[in-house]
Amino acid sequence: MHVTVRLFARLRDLTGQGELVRDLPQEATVAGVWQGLVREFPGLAAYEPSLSCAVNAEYAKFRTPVAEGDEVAFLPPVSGG
Amino acid sequence: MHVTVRLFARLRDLTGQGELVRDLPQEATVAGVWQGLVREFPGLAAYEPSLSCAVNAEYAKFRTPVAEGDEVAFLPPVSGG
Amino acid sequence: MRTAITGSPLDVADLTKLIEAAGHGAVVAFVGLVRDHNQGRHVTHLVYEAYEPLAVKALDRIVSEAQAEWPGVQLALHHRIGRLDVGEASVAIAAASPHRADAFVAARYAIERVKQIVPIWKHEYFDGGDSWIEGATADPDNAEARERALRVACT
Amino acid sequence: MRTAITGSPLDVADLTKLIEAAGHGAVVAFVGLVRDHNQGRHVTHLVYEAYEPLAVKALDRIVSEAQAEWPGVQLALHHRIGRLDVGEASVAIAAASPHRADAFVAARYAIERVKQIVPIWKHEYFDGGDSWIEGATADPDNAEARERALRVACT
Repeated sequence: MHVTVRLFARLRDLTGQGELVRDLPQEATVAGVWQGLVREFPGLAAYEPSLSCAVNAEYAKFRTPVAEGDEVAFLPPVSGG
Repeated sequence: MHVTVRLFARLRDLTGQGELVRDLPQEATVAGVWQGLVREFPGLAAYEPSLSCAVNAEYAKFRTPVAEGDEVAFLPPVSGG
Repeated sequence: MRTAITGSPLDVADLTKLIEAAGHGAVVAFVGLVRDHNQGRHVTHLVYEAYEPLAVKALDRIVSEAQAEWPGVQLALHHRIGRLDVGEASVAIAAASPHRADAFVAARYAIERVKQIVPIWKHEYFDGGDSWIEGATADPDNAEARERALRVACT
Repeated sequence: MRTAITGSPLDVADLTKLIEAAGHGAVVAFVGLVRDHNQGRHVTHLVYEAYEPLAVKALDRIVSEAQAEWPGVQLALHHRIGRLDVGEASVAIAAASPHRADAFVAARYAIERVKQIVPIWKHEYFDGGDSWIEGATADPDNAEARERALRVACT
């Protein structure tokens, strides 16, 4: 199945891409999406302890399941205000 | 000597006057001005415990001396804001 | 002028312009509005009266106190007098500072001090009557009152 | 709209109009401004980026949290994105309530929560370079962070 991955701020700079589509096995979770990205872009690994994630623009957990067509976002620590 | 007395809010309503001139003995204090007023307008007496006063538009004490031409103001509890 | 007693409508944006600086990261503004009810009564309007020269000095004193307490803070403080209808602004305060904590506490401190030491009186007109509102005995030297204002401002 | 992520300049007076009501006695507004220096660096400008759909939901969540905590409070909350020069407003918050205490705490709570849970990132451009600012790991369910925001708001 395919999911759209969204990356922001320094995660986007590190990968050079803010949006990419990735193929995943059935019954994947957010964690699986992340692990695939880290294999492609090892520089992302350092962000894992401070990361947030979202599925279809709702905050999610690494264990949250993903489905065909979902938008999965990875968010470095926020700095609004 | 003469002083100008200023009265505000309910003190003005009670006396019917916001500004009056009174003749006082030399070496008078704010307390003397007030006592004279209370003789004229006994309804003011109840305000004594909660009163503030000013001489020439500076906060003062009852013991503050007054001089010829001074403006002596009596202020009921304030309610700005 | 950063402090004023005025018969004209208050505009907090104007106050804010008076205190802006490039080093400021935060502005906190407080506006007090005339409510349509008070103590169970339906309020139609208010009339504020001031001892103007002393009231301006008291506002200046509040600005000085705040700037002594929080040195980076800039403060502007206007109070309206005369007739005010429901929804109109009676007092407007703007506090600017490099960091937000100081702007919040200074604005809160300022409104507490306005209610303690500024010679202004509120005459309330409600359905069926009118009444002078009497709050605090004004005494700028009352250290206990000042401590209370600091405590409420959460310093 | 009471909550918004926008590329346009913020106007706190517009926000205030969204929440006014005749029963309100107090409005507290907070505006965050771009400072000309940060961590000893001379800042030239900032660029804010947001995950917009989630950021709007996070702003809505902050409004809901505040209204649950202080039932009389009305809140409006806008954050700007894109390029901001020194002195421009990045975030504007307006809180209105019958009494001033609630408006102050709700406004302060709201800005603390913005910094905790809204997916917005600040890219700082300074003399000699640029850098992403990274603050809090966003987790709206983190009860400890929420307690901290309440504590800072002085409830």
